[in-house]
Amino acid sequence: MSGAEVPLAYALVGMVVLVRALYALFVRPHLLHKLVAGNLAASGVFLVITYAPDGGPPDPVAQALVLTGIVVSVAVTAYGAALLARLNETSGKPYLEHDHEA
Amino acid sequence: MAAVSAAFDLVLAALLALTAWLALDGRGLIRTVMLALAFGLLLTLAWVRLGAADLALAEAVLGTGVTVVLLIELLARLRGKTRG
Amino acid sequence: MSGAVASWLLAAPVALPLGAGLIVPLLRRGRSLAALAAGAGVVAAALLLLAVRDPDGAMELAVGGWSPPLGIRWRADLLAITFLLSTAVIALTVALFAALHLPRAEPALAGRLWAPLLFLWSALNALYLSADVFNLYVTLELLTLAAVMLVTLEGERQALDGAMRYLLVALAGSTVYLLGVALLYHATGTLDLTLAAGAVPGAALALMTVGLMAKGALFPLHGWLPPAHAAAPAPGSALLSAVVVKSAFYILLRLWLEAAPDEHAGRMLLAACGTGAVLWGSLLALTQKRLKLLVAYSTVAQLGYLLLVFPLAVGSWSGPAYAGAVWLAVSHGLAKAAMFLAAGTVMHALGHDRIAELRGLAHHAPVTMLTLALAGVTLMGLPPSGGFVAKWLLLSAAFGTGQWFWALVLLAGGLLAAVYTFRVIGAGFGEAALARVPRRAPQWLAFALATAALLAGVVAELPLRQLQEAAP
Amino acid sequence: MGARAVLAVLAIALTGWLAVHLTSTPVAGLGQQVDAHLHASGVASPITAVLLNFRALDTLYEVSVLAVALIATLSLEPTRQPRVPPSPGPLLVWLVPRLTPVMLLLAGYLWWAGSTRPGGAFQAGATIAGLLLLLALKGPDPGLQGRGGHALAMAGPLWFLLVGSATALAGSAFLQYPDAWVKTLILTVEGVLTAAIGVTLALLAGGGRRQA
Repeated sequence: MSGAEVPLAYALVGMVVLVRALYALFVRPHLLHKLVAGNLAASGVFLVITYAPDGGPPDPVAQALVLTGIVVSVAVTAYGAALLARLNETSGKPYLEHDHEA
Repeated sequence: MAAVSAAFDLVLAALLALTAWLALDGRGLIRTVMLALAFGLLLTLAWVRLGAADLALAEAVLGTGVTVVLLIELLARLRGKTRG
Repeated sequence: MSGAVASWLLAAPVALPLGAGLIVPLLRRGRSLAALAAGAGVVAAALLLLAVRDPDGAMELAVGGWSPPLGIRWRADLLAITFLLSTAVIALTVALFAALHLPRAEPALAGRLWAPLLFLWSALNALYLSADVFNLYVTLELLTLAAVMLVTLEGERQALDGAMRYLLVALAGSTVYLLGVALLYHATGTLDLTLAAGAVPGAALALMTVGLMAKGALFPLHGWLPPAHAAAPAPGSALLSAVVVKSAFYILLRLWLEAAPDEHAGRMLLAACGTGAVLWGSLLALTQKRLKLLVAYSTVAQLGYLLLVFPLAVGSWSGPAYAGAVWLAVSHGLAKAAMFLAAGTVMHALGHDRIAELRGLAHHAPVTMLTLALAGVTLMGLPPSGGFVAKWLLLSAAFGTGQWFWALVLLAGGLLAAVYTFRVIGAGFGEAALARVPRRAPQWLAFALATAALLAGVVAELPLRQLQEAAP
Repeated sequence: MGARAVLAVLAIALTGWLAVHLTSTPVAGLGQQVDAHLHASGVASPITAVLLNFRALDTLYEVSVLAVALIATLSLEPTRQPRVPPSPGPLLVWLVPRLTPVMLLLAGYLWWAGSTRPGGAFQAGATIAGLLLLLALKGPDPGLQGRGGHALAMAGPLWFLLVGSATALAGSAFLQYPDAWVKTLILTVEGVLTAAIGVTLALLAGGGRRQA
């Protein structure tokens, strides 16, 4: 096994996680599941960003992008959690309302 | 040695996919949060294996630490308890 | 042009509202003054950028002194300046409206609007200037958070629900966009749009496009827009519908016409989505019972026209389609901001916005009714409005390139817009007392925006010629 | 089951398609560019050089995203009566005072280390946040919910923005540190960011709800 397969395995897993998470983001009704799905989807992309075809460590720019992405992801999750809690307190349920056009 | 190392990586990669998969099967909130925690710890390990120490550190404290604290806090709030 | 001046002029539209946005939440009083001062600074900078523009090349700045591919590049070409300036005009008017309208109509919100408004503005300006796909991702995240916060301000269930829906779709959209960025980086070794030009892989382009369509509420990913835009307070709805959703279109324009000029396969698909948006959005606008929802669905429809530019501009940037689409974005922004501000006045005056019960408005709030009518003229695309000139250019591009079927979409959309506009106007006549008599001054601000949208057709000749000449 | 099978096949196809794209045209990233300019960046760690210098604009916006998330979160909270925190257990009472200097040292190390090796403002800030949360659990509350705490949270992006704007006013590009000052400026920006990120994260992770 040469060096490049290992990073590729992680990148592929990243894509699998992303696809799985986006699917869950749309089909799971509970908003906490949706939030976690959004968070894991981002992690999946991070594994793709850091893919290094030469098998070495990810290049520093890719690492910096992921660091930025992690912080952004935490910020969005934090706000999403607060919004979900408020929505739950206001409407009494942790789900989205489904008929808006009425 | 190289083969062992590669096998470790493959197992780790598979575990990452597995925890993400189970975390999102929609079977329970606590289960999801705990599996998200497990995913974060595995991801931290993955960054170490990939030679990205900065990312491992950031994933451990931010991506996993802060996020899981947020999620647990949220769980408590969804149950109608406001924790002190 | 000295480098220092370029540095100030490009930094001011980003730094002024960002700094004000960070300071404003800490202030006990004078929030609106601080916000308006920062806004005035942005307008001045945008005007100066236009004034000192060099027709032979865009003003550029390597941020931090590092040129791409290592660093991030800002560039103010005519496209960026047009969006900067029209956003500045709309945002400053909306801010003035908010300063005059909110303290009386919704005192609880008056102080809380400024921070998200300023962050939103800074993020928009950074987005217009940036030529770096990852930097665009970060600005989009800031934009989204500020926009979602605007939606939540009313605090009731519908607002929180609409905000949550918006947040989740935007989250999915930015993740998909980011995957596109990753593929682009791996395939080209750069994040700069111009350096990557011509080498953008199809998968990266497709992913970034889909992500942006979700963020920009482009059909069929538009479902989150109406509940969110209708739930925000009037100044928030105005900004969201007039400029925020168009930021995604702006990046799409850069991507497809600048970074991937030879990619033709997807262009028809984009225009097909646009067609769906025009027809579906207009039909749903027709069936709405509430004014704000009607206006929001009309945004879904109007965004659809913009997508027609992709097949129509094939082969030549400098053709009429590009200028037409940019001008449509500008005119629609002015008209839509006017409409949502007017809808805010309606809500205040009647205590509701049910279209069937608008009676009395024409008599007691004639300026607001006139605003809705004038803005409707732009949406329909009747002369002399900016919408007319823009659609005319798109039509001539459709016939000029032998793609007459897109012309049908333009015409059908205009007819449907006429029907839903007249529905609103017609409902306002008749005698009935209002719950509250609205103040005059904010109504005139909305009227000014609607008039500007109308005049955008009269003064269009010079900017349209320059847009075509300066096409990237 | 049929629909799920179709979806699964689609997902596999999508993943495969992306993987082919990822591997078909591998181009070297910007690693060499970073190495070539590292000496002029003021720091020895390539990642810190990218974050605080080469792509400082991203980082300025990223900390602004955190600030907006905080402002937006606080704006959601209805005003509540102050609550008395539960009495802390003996373990917390014993542990927290002893842990405090250790965590402060760790944060300081991470901040300082960021210029040469893994670490930096974000990791250090998260450590500070953990410390603040522990202090709040043990009580008395560190009292970040007032304007002082909010000001501290905003101070990070504000100071960063101020430094960037000052360079523009001095005649360089926005965020272009003068050569003589580059190391000092990056360290101060990281220092202020560490404190601000710590406070922001602590407020986001529950501190905001423990408020008056």
